[in-house]
Amino acid sequence: MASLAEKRMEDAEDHPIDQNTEVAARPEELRLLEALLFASAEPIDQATLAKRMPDGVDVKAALAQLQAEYAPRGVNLVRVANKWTFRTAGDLSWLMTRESTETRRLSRAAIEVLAIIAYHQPVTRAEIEEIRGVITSKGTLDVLLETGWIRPRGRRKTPGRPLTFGTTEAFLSQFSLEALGDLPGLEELKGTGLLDSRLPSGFSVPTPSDDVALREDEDPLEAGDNLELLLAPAAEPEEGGGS
Amino acid sequence: MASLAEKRMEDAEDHPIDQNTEVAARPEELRLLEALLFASAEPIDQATLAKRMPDGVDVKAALAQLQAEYAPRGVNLVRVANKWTFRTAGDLSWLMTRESTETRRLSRAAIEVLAIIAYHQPVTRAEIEEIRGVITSKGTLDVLLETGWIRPRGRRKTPGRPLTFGTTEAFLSQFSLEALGDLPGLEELKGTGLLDSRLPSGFSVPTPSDDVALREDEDPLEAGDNLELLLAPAAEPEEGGGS
Amino acid sequence: MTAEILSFETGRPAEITDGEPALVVDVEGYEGPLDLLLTLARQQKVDLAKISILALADQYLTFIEAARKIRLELAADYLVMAAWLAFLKSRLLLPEPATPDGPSAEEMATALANRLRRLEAIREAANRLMNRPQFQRDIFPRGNPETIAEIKHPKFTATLFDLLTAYATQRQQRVLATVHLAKRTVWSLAEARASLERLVGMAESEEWNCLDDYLLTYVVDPSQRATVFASSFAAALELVREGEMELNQKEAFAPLYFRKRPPQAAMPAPDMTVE
Repeated sequence: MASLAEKRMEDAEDHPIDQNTEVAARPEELRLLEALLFASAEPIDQATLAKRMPDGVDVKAALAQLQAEYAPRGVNLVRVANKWTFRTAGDLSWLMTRESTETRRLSRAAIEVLAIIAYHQPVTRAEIEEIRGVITSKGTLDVLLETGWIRPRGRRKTPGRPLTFGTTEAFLSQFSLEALGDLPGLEELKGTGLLDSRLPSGFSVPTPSDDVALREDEDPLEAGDNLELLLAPAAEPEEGGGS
Repeated sequence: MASLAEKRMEDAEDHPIDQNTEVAARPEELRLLEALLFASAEPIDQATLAKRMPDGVDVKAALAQLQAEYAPRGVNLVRVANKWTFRTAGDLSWLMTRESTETRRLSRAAIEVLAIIAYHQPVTRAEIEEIRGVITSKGTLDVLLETGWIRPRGRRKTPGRPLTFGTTEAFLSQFSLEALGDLPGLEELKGTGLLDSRLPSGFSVPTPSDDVALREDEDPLEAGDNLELLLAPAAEPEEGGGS
Repeated sequence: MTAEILSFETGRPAEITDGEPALVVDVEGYEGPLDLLLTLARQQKVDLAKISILALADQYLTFIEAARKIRLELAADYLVMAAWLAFLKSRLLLPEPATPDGPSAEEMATALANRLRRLEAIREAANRLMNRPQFQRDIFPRGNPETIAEIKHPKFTATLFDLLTAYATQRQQRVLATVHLAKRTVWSLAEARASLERLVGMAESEEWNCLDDYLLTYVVDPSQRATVFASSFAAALELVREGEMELNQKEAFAPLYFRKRPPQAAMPAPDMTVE
């Protein structure tokens, strides 16, 4: 390969660089072709392009020249199924994605489930439903898992070996808690007026703990445990019929 | 003596045209910019482009270079309402007729009213009528509002609090204007003092402004303002019997 | 949508060679009196700044006369302008009064000329605007734009307050709902008294019976024990006061006995204290 300096010398000779003269040298049909191809909603075949060109234009040669011109650019002239179209260069596909963050509020149901998991962890889906008195949809758990604030901890050593859920460190950081024990207890909840002070004596609020160590009645998750599959059956209980 | 690298940089700036040989020298950001701008149907502003560029890229300079590169081509890089977009070259409209969508013929009255709004904005209906010497029919304003090229801006702080009208970004885009200051003949008009709606022409020559910020003599539109209702009464002046 | 270039000359009368507006009686073609005046002014073929307003007024009035001769409906605007021009004309022809009230005739004429100039200027501007290459008519955007894929990263928001409120509300609702459903049946004093009266009446003899035993036969649900006992005790005291029955108890917290009061005078059992 020629050195850069040599190459530039050649360039200077072959291609009088002055912009204006270069412009004049560029055949008009290239302008027409690029305008047509740019504005067209679909790729165009050579015959159709030829019909729109002035007489005597070698469309094939012009397309080849245009293709060569655009080859190093961010936009390339490509032939797709024998039709021509402009496309952004393949190596720039990373540029063609836009990453955005959208702020979403958790649904009421999701917040409730999250709160129950926080206070009652490790807790199974059935236990959550027992406390809430309603079925928990798969979507709600999915959203909570997506937040990264809850995680499946293990499996309860009971028939069916249901998953147990707990909160994560991300949960603590989201709610500015130093430790899970900072969640207010019964008396504090009453003190803030969130709980009615006339609740029956049997009412208790557990002292929450997110200790990573499994409880006695918990088994570890198995390597092959697939969350999608784990959550799915319970979401369509009518299908499962048992297990 | 400048180093080779420097020399190449200079060359690239001075002579951006020849693709085949200049490839190596063409800065990558030009590829990125043309890919982004080509891909998008909508104009993009410089700040948005800058966000997608690698750090340290002088987006403004790169855009200027790209604009110069494409100026002689069939597709030009243009700035419309302060946003950048590729569009087919204006002189090739003869070629593009087949791409043309439905063309709406604006009436002579509508064109006149549009021009008055563009050059005199913010302007009230009464002021438009003062210039034209005739009542503006509701239909004319309706048609213009439908184009999306004009909008009611606010209300003039005068008795009756009449609506003020101005042009929109779609107007700039429609007529390929970078900003309102690019209106054809604006300078000459200002020179004559004829832009002042008061007669005889005074000393102050107002400059049209589509700045969304209201002028001192404008009040904002109210939430309940219903355009239909606002336009209707004046549209049937024969009923009112007055003014 | 695009705007079509429409010539302002469209539908206008051809240039009049002799200054005689022989055919120019179609008012339909004009956008009002100012438009008509501007057309007439152009026939003077001079700069509008130097136009003879007097001549223009004459032209206008001639036109209006011609239109009236063929009984053309003229909008009021045209007639108002005619009247004003006639007035202006007379002012221009007469010598200026020494102390003019309002604007002088010259000023009025200049004002009219300026209005015409302004209308012409805006029309010229409109023409130039419309002659610009228009979007989607002359110049086009990318016909087949590529989608910029959007990767959304949801960021969830919830506050500790939301969390605690949800928890407290949820738990409380469930608990209060439970209490509500299991609402205890309370024995009223009347119920207790009626029961005791039946018991006393049923007792064949005047033997002492243990109140607790009787109560237990009534009380199926242990949770009702307290209310039954309390009400029965209160009712028993009432019956004793009324002299219907007697109670005795060996010591504090010992079983309580009752019997129907014998017909004769009170005969307290030995070693027993009536509560």
